[in-house]
Amino acid sequence: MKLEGEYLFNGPREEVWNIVRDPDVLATCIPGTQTLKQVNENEYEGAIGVRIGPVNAAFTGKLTVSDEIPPESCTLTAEGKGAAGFARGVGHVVLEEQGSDKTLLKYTGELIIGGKLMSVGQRLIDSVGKSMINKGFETLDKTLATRLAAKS
Amino acid sequence: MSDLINVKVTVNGMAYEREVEPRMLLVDFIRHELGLTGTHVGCEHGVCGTCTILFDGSPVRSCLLFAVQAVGHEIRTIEGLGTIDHLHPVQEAFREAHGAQCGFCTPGMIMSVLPFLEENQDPTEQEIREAIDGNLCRCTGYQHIIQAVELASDKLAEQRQSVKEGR
Amino acid sequence: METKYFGKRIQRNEDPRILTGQALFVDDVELPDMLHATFLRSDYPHARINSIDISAALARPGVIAVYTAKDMGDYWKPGPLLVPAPTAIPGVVFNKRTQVPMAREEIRHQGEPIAVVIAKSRYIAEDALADIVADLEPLDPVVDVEKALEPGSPLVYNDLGTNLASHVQQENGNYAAAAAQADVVIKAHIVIDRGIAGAMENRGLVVQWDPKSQHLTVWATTQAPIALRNGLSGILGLSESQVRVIAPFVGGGFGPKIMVFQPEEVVLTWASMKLGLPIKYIEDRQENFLAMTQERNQIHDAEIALTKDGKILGVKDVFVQDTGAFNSYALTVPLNTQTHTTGPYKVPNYYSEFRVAFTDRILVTPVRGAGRPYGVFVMERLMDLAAKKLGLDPTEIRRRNYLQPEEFPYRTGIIGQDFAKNILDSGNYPATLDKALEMIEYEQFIKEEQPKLRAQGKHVGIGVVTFTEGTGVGPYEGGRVTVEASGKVSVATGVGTQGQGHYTSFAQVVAEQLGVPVEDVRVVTGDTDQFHWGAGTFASRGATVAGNAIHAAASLVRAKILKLASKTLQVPEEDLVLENSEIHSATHPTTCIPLGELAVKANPSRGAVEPGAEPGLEATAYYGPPYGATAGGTVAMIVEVDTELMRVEIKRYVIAHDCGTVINPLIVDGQIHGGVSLGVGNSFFEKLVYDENGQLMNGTFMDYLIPRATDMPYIEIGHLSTPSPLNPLGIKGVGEAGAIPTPAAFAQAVENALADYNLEVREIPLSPNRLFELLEESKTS
Amino acid sequence: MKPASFEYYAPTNVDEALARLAELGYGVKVLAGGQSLVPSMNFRLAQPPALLDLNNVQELFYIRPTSDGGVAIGTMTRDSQVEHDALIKEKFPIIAAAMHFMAHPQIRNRGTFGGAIAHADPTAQLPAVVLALNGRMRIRSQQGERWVAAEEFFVGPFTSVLEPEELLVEVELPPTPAHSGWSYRQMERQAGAQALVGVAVMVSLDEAGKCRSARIAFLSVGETAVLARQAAQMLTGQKPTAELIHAAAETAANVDIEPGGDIHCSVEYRRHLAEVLARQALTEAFERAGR
Repeated sequence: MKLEGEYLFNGPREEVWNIVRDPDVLATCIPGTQTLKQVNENEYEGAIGVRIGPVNAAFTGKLTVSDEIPPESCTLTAEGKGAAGFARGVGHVVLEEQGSDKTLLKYTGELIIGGKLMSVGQRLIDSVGKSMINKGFETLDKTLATRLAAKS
Repeated sequence: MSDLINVKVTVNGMAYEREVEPRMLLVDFIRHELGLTGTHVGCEHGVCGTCTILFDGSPVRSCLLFAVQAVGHEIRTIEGLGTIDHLHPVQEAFREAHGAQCGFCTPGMIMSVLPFLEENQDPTEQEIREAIDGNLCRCTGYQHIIQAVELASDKLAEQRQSVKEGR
Repeated sequence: METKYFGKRIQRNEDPRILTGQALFVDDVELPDMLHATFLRSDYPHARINSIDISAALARPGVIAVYTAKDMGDYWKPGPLLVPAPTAIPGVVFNKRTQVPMAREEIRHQGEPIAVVIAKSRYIAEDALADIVADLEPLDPVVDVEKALEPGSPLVYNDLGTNLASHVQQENGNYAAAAAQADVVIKAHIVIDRGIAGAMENRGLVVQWDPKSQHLTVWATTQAPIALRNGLSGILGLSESQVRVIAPFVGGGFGPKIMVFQPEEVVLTWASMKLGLPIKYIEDRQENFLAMTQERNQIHDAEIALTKDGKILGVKDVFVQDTGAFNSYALTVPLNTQTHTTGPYKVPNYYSEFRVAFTDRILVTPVRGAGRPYGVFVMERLMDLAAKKLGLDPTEIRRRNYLQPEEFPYRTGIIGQDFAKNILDSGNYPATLDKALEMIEYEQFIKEEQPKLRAQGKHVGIGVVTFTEGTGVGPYEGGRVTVEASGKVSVATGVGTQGQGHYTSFAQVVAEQLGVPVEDVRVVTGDTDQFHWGAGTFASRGATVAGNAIHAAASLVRAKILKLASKTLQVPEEDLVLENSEIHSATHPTTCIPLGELAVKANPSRGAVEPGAEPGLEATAYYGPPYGATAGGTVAMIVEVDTELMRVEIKRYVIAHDCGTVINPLIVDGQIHGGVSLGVGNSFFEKLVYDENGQLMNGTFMDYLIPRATDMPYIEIGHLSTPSPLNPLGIKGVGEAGAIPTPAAFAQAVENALADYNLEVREIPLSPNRLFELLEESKTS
Repeated sequence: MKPASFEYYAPTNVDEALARLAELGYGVKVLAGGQSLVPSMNFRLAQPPALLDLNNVQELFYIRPTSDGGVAIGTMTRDSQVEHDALIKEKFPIIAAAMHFMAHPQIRNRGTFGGAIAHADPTAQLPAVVLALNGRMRIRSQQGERWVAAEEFFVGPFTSVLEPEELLVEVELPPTPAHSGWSYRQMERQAGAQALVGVAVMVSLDEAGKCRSARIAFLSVGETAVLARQAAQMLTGQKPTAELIHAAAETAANVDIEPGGDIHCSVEYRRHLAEVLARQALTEAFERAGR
């Protein structure tokens, strides 16, 4: 499944970069509970509980950050698996400055979903996926606002 | 594992009492705890209808209820109708019209038909199709089932008539 | 022939048990101390197994055992080939790869088992699945059947060096020469997708090893109990007499339940012997989508060569067939396609070639229709394209090409699933067309009704398709008929029953011979302790092959009855009448003896018998046809298409069917109805959708639809009877009839309804979404 | 396909239920009819540690007229009861019409009205119908009670504004104005199967025969049930001519919604269906309003 989209953040690129590059913050985007720990400079491992309506799926997995060009772009690779199936996603993220206080995040990627999530939940993946991505960005934007507010 | 819960329930007019885990599906309870294996399991996601039973008189999927939810309720299953020697009129009609092939969907089908024929005593073909639409059958193409329901409706009408005439 | 029971619409003997919930299905078997099994199945279609850690699962309370392939030691080996490769076909390529009990080093399809959990309840067993830690390394999957055969494709079997499982070429006449002389040659690219059998009862198994008697009992939802018994005893190193397989009431078969030595059967019989306790395994619906064998996925490039007046000169069909990760069932499906393509037509030159590819998907085995519908679909689509091109009425072009009744037996020259050159034994195809057209009022529809409705803006169309159904193939079946002291009769045969009414139709055959009521004939099918020779229920052969064997046995018993009664009553055999469970003299009806009493006389408990005498009124007989009997028919269907919403409704459905002599018309009608419903499912819905990574995307009844009552048209059946000259009863099979022509007729009717759009349906199923795409394409082209 | 273990609580009144929710929060899942929840538990996609079964809470089973002429539906009222209720049929025939498409009678005999709303399935009929009817939800917790309009209630797929300690106790439907018309239309692959697209329409006319109000709510076209606001705006204050209805349907399908695709229905087909269904439903609703 191809992923593509963009989101306009209300903050300067450096700040947006810091947020995107912070897995602890990234983890808050996923509805549910998360524990992520850093295993080396660019790799994080942990458990994620995704909660969507009645569905609560526990995954263990890892997140890798590569091809970093701060504060412009990076590649995020996430892998998780659990009893409900597995997901593997690779996303390339580009941050573009839009004036001094806005940043456009563009992403392209590929998502593979397998197991029960797919065989049972296929028809919901599109709407749930879109919703998760949008809500995730909103959460990031809120965190950004909090950080910016704290700084000023 | 969570604690066992006492389940007292009436099935086909008989009182039963068992201790079960809350997660036990009602259909498993009926089949394996009570030994009433006429109710079948086909999909366990509420789509096929083979596990249809009457719950306080209404047809429901027994794969989508927990046994603990049946406490104090009345259940009717296929075993609560006629016997091999004395079939219920709906069962008779299914036999005469060849409404069953492999017989796996049949008990659920009959449990859907039963209350339907009480509400609708002279159904059209389309009404029958809609009434059994929640029960999948892979053998019959439904045609003989529909004819069986039509026949059952006639049989029940005769029965009502003879009751009325005090025969 | 005047008959009392044979050929009559008789109520079924098995129904009282079924209708009261007393019929025993496999999941109804309860044994003391019975354990429950479930399997951990791979989410990946192709992966390497690095390690499997079962320790946490074993530690869970209530879990008795957890096994992986490694635990099975030498017992782990690929299963036998169930159907031999068709070596009779010159030049056939067949690379054998059969199913394994559980994946050991490499996983080759999603749903392949990698571990089994045996626990005190199914609930606990499923809990333990989440405890197993499997380190699986995903490999590139082979998903697309065409790409599988391209160079550079990932391989399902590295050691094979190719994904080519088979290659078969057959030719009758010379197609190339015929095409060179043709006035028109029409080509079509046709796609047939994958579907499930979808019996309402999933697979099930109860295995019980009794260490004291050293005896294994297996209750299985199988269509082939004897094959399963023989195979399991071989695999387990037991004598066949130590193994009893019982196929009790089986909730629908439709093909995949013929597939034996599936992983579950092999693993659990082994586990039961190891543990000394009975084990139950009931496949759930999710597993049924991921692990039960499936059918189809063929891609055809076909062409037809004709004269300008519509006479067929030749047909060429080149197709690829997906066999999935294994080919245990050899080539039955593509061979059926190959033999049924030319169907009821005289095709002097026919070239057919197929390549079978391994993919990382579930094994393909026959499903009701078993390859036949796709041959028919290809041919009928070609005929429709030809009719359009030549400006002929679709029924007219068919009429010009039918085999005529006097041309039988007709040799097609193509080798089929029974490895013999195909012979059509008998038939009358023009009569089935006439009957179907009369029933659907064809002339009236196309001349009056359709123009009228079209003028109202309605898109209505008609499709008419003739088909053949090769049925009742060998090798053989047998039956034993015994008159009991009660005067009742018991019959045993080796085939299994999954709803076809064998308990009744076989009883009718016997009742007719022995003059007893049908309900006094108790038929046992599918119990290897009752009868232990036979092949199984498949290819619409139960009634034809086992029915004739039972008929033969009943005839032998009748002869014994007559002989003994003649002696006992002192009446010549010619004067004896068997009726109402007694034997009496026709001229002096009071001179009589009840059948039960005669049976007692035939089994004396003291004294001497004549040399060579056999006890009892019993006989066993076998029947094996020289080749299969070919049934046939014509379907006519009227549809209406809502071109806004893309809803298609079947307004009328007519089938004129010829399956020779009919034992029980009620049951035959039911078989046709059921076949039609699968055909309707295949026309509208039934397609397993995989993404490019080999992940199944519609593994539930919410997404994979099968027909419901409101999807089905009222089916009007017209019966014709051209008895088969091959067997004494003149029977032909009927099990797959409805499934075979329906998709082809549907495609033709939809095209006809959408004549304004000039669109071509070259695939099944035709979902609303796909119809929308086709209509959009036709608007832009 | 057997569910994982859970603790089971079966309160007999709302206060008891709210106390349990306050205590367990995300650790408990409310079980209403269970016709969506139990399948996901059988698939083990849902494994709630505890279930709070409302089936014994008698005070949540009711359909009653409200003082303003509307109707209040207790959250546990069975779908089939709503479907066949005389008051509902009289005041909100659209509900019975839409319910006909909801799975099958056996499911509706157990499924509940409030359960379907709280489940917030973007492909379900009732959220869209309640949105078209401008319903509002009564939500209770131990902290008290709040009311949320349908437009604010659904926030994402299977996600509503309900906090873990809150319970949806009632759905209230305001009366429809005079000269109202309704229509429910959908396309599905098979009766009882998920709608590829569905639309619930409520319109009303003024004395001059102009559109006073229009609410067009889609299902299966996005993350929640969606109101086609621009299309409604185009109609409001105008005479609902065939041309205007056409244009509004086109706007609804191409501007108001942002549908996704799945294996059963591409984005293009969804938009096409949305337009056709909106046109048919608007036409029918205005016809009914004019009668």
